[in-house]
Amino acid sequence: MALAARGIDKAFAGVHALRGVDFEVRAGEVVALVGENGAGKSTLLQILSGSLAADAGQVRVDGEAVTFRGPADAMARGIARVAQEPQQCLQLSIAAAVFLGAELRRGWLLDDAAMVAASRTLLARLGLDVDPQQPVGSLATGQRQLLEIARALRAEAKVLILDEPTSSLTDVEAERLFAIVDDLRAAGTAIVYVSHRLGEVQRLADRVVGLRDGRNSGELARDQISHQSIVGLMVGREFAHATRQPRAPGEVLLSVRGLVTSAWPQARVDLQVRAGEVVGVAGLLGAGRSEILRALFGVDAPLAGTIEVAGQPLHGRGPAAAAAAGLALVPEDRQHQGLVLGHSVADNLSLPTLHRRGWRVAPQRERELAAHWCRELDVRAASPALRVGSLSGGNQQKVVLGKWLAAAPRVLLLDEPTRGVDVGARGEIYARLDALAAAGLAVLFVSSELEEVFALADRVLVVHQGRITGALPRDRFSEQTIMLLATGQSLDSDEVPA
Amino acid sequence: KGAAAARPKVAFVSNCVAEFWAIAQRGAEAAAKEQGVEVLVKMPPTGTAAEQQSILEDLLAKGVRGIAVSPKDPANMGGLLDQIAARTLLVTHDSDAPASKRLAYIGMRNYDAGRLCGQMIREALPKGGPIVLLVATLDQDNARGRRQGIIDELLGRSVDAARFDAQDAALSGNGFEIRATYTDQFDPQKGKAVIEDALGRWQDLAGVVGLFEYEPPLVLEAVKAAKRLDRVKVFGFDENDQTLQGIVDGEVAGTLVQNPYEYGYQSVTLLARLLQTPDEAQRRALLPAGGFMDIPARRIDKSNVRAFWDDLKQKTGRK
Amino acid sequence: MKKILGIAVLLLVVVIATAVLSHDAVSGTNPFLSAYNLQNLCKRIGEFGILSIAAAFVIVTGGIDLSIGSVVCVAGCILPWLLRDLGVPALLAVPTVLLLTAAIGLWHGLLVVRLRLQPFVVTLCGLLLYRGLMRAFTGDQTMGLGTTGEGVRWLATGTLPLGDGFGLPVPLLVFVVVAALTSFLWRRTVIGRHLFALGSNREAARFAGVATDRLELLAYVACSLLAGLAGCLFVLDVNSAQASNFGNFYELYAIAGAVLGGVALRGGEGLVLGVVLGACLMQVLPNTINLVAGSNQLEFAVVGAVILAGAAVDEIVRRWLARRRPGKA
Amino acid sequence: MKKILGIAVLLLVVVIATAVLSHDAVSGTNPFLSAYNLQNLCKRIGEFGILSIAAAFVIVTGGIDLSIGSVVCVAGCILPWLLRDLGVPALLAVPTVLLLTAAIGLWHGLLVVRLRLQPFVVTLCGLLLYRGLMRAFTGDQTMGLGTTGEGVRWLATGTLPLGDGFGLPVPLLVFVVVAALTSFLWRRTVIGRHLFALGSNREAARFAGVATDRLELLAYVACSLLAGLAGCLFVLDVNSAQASNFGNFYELYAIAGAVLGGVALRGGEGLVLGVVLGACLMQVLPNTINLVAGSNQLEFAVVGAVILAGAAVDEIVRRWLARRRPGKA
Ligand SMILES: Nc1ncnc2c1ncn2[C@@H]1O[C@H](COP(=O)(O)OP(=O)(O)OP(=O)(O)O)[C@@H](O)[C@H]1O
Ligand SMILES: Nc1ncnc2c1ncn2[C@@H]1O[C@H](COP(=O)(O)OP(=O)(O)OP(=O)(O)O)[C@@H](O)[C@H]1O
Ligand SMILES: [Mg+2]
Ligand SMILES: [Mg+2]
Repeated sequence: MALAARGIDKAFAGVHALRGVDFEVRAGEVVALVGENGAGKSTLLQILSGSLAADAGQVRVDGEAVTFRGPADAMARGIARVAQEPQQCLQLSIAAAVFLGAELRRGWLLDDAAMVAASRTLLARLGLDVDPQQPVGSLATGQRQLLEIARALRAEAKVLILDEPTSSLTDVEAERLFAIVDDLRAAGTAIVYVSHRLGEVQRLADRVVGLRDGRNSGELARDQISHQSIVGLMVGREFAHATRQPRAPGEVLLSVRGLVTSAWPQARVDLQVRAGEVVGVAGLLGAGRSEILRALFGVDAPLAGTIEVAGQPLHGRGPAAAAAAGLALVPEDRQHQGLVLGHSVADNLSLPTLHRRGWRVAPQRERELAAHWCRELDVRAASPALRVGSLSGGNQQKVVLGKWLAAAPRVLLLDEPTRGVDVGARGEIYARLDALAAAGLAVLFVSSELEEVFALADRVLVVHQGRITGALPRDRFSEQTIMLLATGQSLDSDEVPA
Repeated sequence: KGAAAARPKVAFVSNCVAEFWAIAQRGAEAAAKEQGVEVLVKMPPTGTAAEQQSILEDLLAKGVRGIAVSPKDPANMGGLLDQIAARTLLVTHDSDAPASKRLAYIGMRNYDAGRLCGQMIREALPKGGPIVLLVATLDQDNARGRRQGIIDELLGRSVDAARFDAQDAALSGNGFEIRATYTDQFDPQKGKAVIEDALGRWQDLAGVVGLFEYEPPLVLEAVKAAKRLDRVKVFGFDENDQTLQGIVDGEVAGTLVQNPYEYGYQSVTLLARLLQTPDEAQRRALLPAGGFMDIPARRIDKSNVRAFWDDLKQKTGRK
Repeated sequence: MKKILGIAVLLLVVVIATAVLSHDAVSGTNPFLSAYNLQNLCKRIGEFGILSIAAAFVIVTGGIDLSIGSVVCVAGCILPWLLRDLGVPALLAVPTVLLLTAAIGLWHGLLVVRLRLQPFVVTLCGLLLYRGLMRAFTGDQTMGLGTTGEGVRWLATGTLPLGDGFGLPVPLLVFVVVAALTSFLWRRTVIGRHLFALGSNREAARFAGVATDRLELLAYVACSLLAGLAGCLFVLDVNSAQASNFGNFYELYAIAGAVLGGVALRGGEGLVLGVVLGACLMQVLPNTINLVAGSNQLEFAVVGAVILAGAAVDEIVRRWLARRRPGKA
Repeated sequence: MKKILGIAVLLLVVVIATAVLSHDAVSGTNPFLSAYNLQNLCKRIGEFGILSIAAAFVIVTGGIDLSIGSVVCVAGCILPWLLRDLGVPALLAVPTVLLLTAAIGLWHGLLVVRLRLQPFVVTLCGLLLYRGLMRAFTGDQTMGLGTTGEGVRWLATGTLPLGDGFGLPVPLLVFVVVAALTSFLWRRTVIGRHLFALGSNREAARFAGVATDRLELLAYVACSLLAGLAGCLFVLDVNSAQASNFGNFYELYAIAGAVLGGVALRGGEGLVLGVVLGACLMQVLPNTINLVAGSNQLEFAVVGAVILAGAAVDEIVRRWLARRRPGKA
């Protein structure tokens, strides 16, 4: 037995996150840990990897009881973790970051050349083609997630803990990761895997362990694993799939002509989104999907192009002007861009709409707003007065969504809107977006999960190297077509204009 | 421009930035004009020995023909002063460095000025009483000399310029008691604050002395605000307008003035004339006897304040 | 509130200690508690308190203003010049100075917001620049009102009599008004909320449609404006400003007061009440020393030691509390 | 490298301008380029450069040390006391002072690392505390070696003759050695890599198993130790230290030198070469003013303005470059 935990208890101020949880993983086994947002998965993994001390309970490595005083202790025992919200040294070079804490050296000296070469190989294995001498800060969110995985692989750990490693990855990168996980399993590594993409769990897991409200909720052996059984483990009940509401696109709400972003100065972007239309944007990691949304919302000044909202050109620069014009952006990086982590859930929810009710803050209205959206989106927080940073990843994501839904925008831009959100809540979000679209909202969303694109979109735009290489109506959705377009190959048949 | 470049350059260096030195600058510039030399006036912005050293080194690099300096720390700056003396003409003013190779010292003796101030206090307070002293800092020779002069005179001690009483030493005798010496580190707000606090602490204070130019007005303000002008006498050093006005109005008992204008004027005149005199023997004759040109401190009180003030205004061109 | 408990207790301890230590058993009087002393103390708290609020305005945005002392110097040199040398009436002169210092703040803000220069660099240069300019401007002469301007000096030296020989110093009243307005702005208005969001996470605030640039500008303007106001009070109080050292180091006192009062240097955190307490402590300590000790030689050492001890005790108590009241709902 | 291009160009411009402006057409001499002046300049660069490296050590960890000037004061007061008053031999006295200042750094580090106090607060208190203690310790008397200690003063005033009347001042050599060692430590060793990781993101470094506490301690010790070393050189050079002002404001010069040289205040970024250039600029500017202007009244103003202009131009150029050479092919 590689790693085992018995009776783990952990309480935070106001929240009892884990109550007597047992968990174990053996060498050469992939165990998936599933549970709703806030069930305690990340907390458990943090305890297993020495980043957090348990209040009670015991952790054993290879049968031997251990007490970790810090992540370094766990690492020394061969336990490596890819965190759900990785902390990274943005100023370090990629190679330095990959080898941080385990630098290659020649005598007293750092062996930078070796580290660059080794990290280049590692990253290539994950399909990340970047110069390892560049700073980490130059990477996009998904690329940073790959870097984190590379770090864990570099450690050649006996126990590899992956906490939602694919939440910002597209299917292509995810598939590469699965192949690597298969290899590691074959080589005898114990792997703990957390994901809200249940397809991945089915694909990878030898065993599924469920957590519900901080308690063990059961276990599934390889042959018991199915979508239904996993969901049952998580929520203990079955929920119906929302049916798409029929709707007819109305006037053009968002119209973009000749948009040029600074990351892709050679590419021109033209697109339109109508009222009542949900448009998905697909593409490979780093294709420039986020860049387009950022430029539309005025976060990065575009080099050229016009943006019209409901026929009116966007006046002024910056997100404040865009928000005033009725745009809203749910960014992909909730920790840095989506939330003021140190402020309360309520403050975060009201931030974009605060100024609409005059120059004074109205605490009563704020409380009502917070209560409303916490309920609507099923945010699992003991109170809206809690620091949003203390919420679990998925619940944080719901707050980011909620604060912009509360703003009642005309055009909603979403970048990975359900990143880390559990299946149940995800279904409800889909249903809500569907209803909003039916009521005349225009939605443009980026998603790395094709499943999500297929579930939501009326139309898909595929992006490759900053360019829109194709637009597919709902009846032409297919994985192959999108992959072709996403890798820059043209379709044989006639293209549908954006 | 060409003529200016051709005129020999001499430098006048102070030990800090102060109004006092602004007056000295006037004197130095007046003398430079008369003597046909160019004078560079330099003041160490935060008044440290290190700054003064940089300034002196840069002046040497610049090739000035003579330097008049008020050495920040005469006891320890001997090496630098000798280095300067070896390269150019060197005189000291305001504060002397007798052990160095300087040609002359132009100024007064602070200890003597302190004793003069002490006499003035004794006359104003024949029965003695508790006294508080306010000084910018105690780590300058002039500050120490003045303070010690006052203390020694009040306590009726013998003349000994080398004596030093610690800042918080209990000092009394001869009817006088030195309750405290406060420093304000050149911050007027702090200066006023400590005197306010002293007035609050001791109801029986008989006199307060401000030893630096900007301090007597602060003391006056504080005493006035406490409505104790009738019981607390104010004494001071130097010729701040408000100090002088206070003497005119009978609110300040008196002040001891140095003559910064003369410091500047005499220093530059001496340097210029040395430069213009090629003959070694004649040069020596220009130097004051014993290397000390006494610009004595003067006591200004109600009797002579008008005449002094008018003269000062005329010299400095101020209204 | 927990944040300012430590400083409140520390202040109380110092005040009680001073009252006890300064008690004169012989005459039975207590210099510290005398109306005269309290009045002086209140005046200084008012003057320096405004500076601490000024500093806090920029600190809550995650910036810093090292030029506060030099802006005090600007106000201290320009106001007497306007009043005495130009004969501008006081009602015009004070607003002119405030306008000038606000312009300085605007300039800082523009450099920070538009050019994205580091606040530390911008205001460090300001520290050097304005003092240097004032030295040239005044020709190193001491600036003061002389014996003129008795009227306007009421702003700094006047009191509102409360009977019993005690009067509320005008600077304290000004400070109370400034503090109350600031507290209202921070806690009750959208601007305040946005200011704190910006200080906690500028990127997230921008993504939420907050006009971060304009707010940051506002913070720098408010800071310099208040520093200018305090500068006016200082020079009207002491009636003597020498460009080379007027207001020297005041930025550090101001920042210390704010930080002592629980304003976090990383931004996004702070209570006006805490700043008020911090400013009080910074002024009570020297008063203590002057009333108790034989000289004020150890003043800096004592202030430094007490602040440090305060911060340390605060931290230790907070940890102890956290350990005693763990998790459970 | 791009980071330090701006400062390098600025330094070059100032040096050339000074050489041209200070040229004396009548005598045909050039005071700026004279061996005597260059020697003095190099000496000051050496002394202040060590301070900037000291400041940089803490800044790259994301901290700040405001007590540098006061630590200089401690060294400046204690060294003469050991040498002159106690008669300790120089070979023992200098290491003793360094040990003492290193202990101060350790104390700072422990407060920051163990108690998690803000570096700004800890070192601000240090600034007040150590200077205050030194004032009491020296009784406000000036400390110096008088005419003794000629031997040990060679460390600060000595030169290694290079011929042509020019000698390399020993402080410059000390600085070069310190800079080379620091550069080696930062760029070539694991300690340096971890130091920068810690400054970049302390949590990330900790999760990666970096001994962040020990490293942060090390940075504070290195900072105060180097400040102590510079303090020794300063006092041996000017041979006179007044506790009330020796080293006053030097922390700001030191930090300005480091920041000018591209060390980012948020931590995790910096090149020793940049710090060296920054320190050079900070010393050349006053020299320029002394050699070119008739008075040094505007010294601070010019230094402030040039640093600001430098930072602004640097930023503008960097943006312009970024626009010309955009992201992807
Ligand atoms: N540092 C913290 N302080 C306070 N509460 C915390 C902290 N970290 C986690 N929690 C709480 O513990 C509970 C479990 O959180 P955890 O992050 O383990 O959930 P999770 O299962 O990983 O959820 P998700 O799927 O959303 O990532 C949540 O209620 C969360 O609010
Ligand atoms: N802040 C940034 N600084 C520098 N380069 C960036 C930054 N953000 C993105 N990029 C670059 O722009 C490219 C496009 O990134 P973008 O985030 O738009 O891609 P994406 O398709 O949304 O991928 P992801 O799913 O990883 O976010 C990336 O390859 C990245 O290198
Ligand atoms: Mg989680
Ligand atoms: Mg993206």
